[in-house]
Amino acid sequence: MADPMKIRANLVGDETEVKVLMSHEMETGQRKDAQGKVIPAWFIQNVKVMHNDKVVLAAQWGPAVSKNPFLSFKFKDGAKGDKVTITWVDNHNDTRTDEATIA
Amino acid sequence: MNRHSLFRWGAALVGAAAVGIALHGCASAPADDEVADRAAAMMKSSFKANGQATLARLDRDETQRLCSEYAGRPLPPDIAEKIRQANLATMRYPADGQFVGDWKNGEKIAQSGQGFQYSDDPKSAAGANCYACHQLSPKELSYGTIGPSLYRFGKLRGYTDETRRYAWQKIYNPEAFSACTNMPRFGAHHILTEQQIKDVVALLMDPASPVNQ
Amino acid sequence: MMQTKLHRAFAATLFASAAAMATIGVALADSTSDEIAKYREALAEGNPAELWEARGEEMWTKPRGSKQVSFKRCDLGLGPGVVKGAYAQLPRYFPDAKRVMDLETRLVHCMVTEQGYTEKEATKNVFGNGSAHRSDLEALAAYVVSQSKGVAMHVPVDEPHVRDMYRLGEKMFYYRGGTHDFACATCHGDDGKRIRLQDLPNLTKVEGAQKAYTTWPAYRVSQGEVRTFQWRLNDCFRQQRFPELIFGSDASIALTAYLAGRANGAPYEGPAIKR
Amino acid sequence: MSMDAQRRQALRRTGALSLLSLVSAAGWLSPADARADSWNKNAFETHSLDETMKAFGGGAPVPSNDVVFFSTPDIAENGAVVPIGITSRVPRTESIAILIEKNPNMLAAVFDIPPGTEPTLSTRIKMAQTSNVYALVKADGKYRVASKEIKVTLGGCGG
Repeated sequence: MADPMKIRANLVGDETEVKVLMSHEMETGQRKDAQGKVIPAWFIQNVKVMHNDKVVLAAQWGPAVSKNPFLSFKFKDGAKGDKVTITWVDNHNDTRTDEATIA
Repeated sequence: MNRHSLFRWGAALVGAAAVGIALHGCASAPADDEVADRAAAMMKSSFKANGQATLARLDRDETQRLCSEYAGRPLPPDIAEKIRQANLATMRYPADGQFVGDWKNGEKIAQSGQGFQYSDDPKSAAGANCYACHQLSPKELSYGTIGPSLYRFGKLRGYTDETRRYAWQKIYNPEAFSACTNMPRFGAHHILTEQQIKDVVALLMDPASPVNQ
Repeated sequence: MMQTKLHRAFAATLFASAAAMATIGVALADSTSDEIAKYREALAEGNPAELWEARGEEMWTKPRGSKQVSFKRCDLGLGPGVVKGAYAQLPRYFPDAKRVMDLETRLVHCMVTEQGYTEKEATKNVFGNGSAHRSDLEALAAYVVSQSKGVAMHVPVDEPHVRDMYRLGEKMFYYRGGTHDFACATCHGDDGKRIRLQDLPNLTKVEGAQKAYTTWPAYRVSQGEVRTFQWRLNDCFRQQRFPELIFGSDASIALTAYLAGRANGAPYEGPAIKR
Repeated sequence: MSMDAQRRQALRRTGALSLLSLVSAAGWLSPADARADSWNKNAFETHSLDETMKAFGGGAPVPSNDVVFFSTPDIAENGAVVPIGITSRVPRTESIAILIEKNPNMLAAVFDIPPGTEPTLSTRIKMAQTSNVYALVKADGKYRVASKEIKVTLGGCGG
């Protein structure tokens, strides 16, 4: 199973700043191994960020997003103690959901 | 020499003096030579052969031994001269007397850092990685500063036989000019082939080379 | 003799014109280094080394090995299980092993003596390669070093065993060999130099050693892995065209003792994020 | 044929899938709904801005000073990780996409920006070589674009 994400959600003024690091190979499908065999593509395709029950960001990614992806953005109406939940799904249909509390 | 490099030389001398004080500051410390010998023996047992990089790579020739010994402090003039003479004796020249090859190939050699590492295929050609230490073509922003800029090498010095010969020699065995230089002995140590050295000379000396634009 | 003198006189004039040209080189380089600084600043905003730290922390507390014990009895020099500030005082001499050890060799020692791993098991994957071959040691190291953030380096260089290793490490630093005549000092013995666009710390000076040593281990973006100081030395020697430095060997610890000792006084700042 | 597979095929047949419909397709209710079939395969296999716009079902984007790169260096020390920050000052921004001209596939990422989320984000992408990078913004159904060149350099000992 995939490793947990590292999520930070901090209230800055009236906005919640979310920073997340995900553990993923993000293999492009363009690289070859030592034997010259193509390493198959393996990458996160969808990311969804929820604040309580509301989607605050939805993303589609290609394999050009860097290994161990980083993402940072801000949304309004968050309050200290609220939950921010992040889910990713990769092209192997592997998925991971983690949450953080707004601080 | 400009002010900038004078300053650097000054700093290097101060640094060397500081190392000297540190070494002699401790009265009970073992003699320097003894530490050096033990370090060399320790290295032999701390490395393992991997592919083309065998343990023989740890064996030093006289130049390497002297340059290790005098590193971090001023090189005595007689030792420097000894090193230069020994390396001058290794100098070989192209069989056909032609120093200049193909600059385009020279540029590729100057860009490549491959060769002689245990991770490299011993069958593929080695590069010289000139850009790691020198500025050459202004198009390449990613260049190092361990060595001087070679931008407009030929244009500044003139496209003469003497300069072509100098460029060849400097690549073949730079220890023949400046003892304990940081630059590898690309010819004397068979890192580059005769043709490859000609191609790098062309990168420096061909008026059409991007280096001379 | 005549020939040499001629060479030298000629070389001197060539060098003078090269120095004149260097001014142009410097101007070009300034905007490049500004942009590289911007690049590094943007990277510092999020360091994937945190993912390794989290995994390492879990491993530190979980029962492991055939004896199913955690690292709670592993003594990194400050007492059993003490992690806080431990990295800032390594390498040090450990009487129980009768050896000067750095963090990585000490972790292996604990895995073998406390947890029941064989030496071979404990060192089978010291440098990880992707999620299929990830290294427990790199994760453990990332966690342990993260607990020394802000702690001033204080390697016990006056302790006789460490002092001896320090002096041997210093000699190694200047040891020129191999096909390319490289020593550590070739690239790390002068101020203000860079290889390609990467600044080269002058490790012969305290400031240089401090800046370099306190930022390892680091997440290397070129590899997508956290790399330890053992890896840093191993890969430097590969590029020096030397044979392969053996993990945890005396030479690796001597050189680490030299560089860590020179970094004394500076706050530890790793794990960093690097190219 | 499963529902998912049918839907994928339907998406493929329509070809020109608008970003708007994607946003609704991406309107998951729970994490379990975050399925990969809301991934615009056509758009991620394009090789030019024209093709990408076609896959998005949009017209040619208009260059705009209201789409701004921030914390995005002109030179990347390593192409494997290139930091990209994009902010849109275009009112009612619905989505932000990152495109890299000289990558094997042009589209790197698309972010849907619901109301209440600031149209500002930063992430990191891979670049195969020095290239133009586009920040593509959709607002009120129209596309705007900004571009900048990022140089990818060789580093270290080169081996």
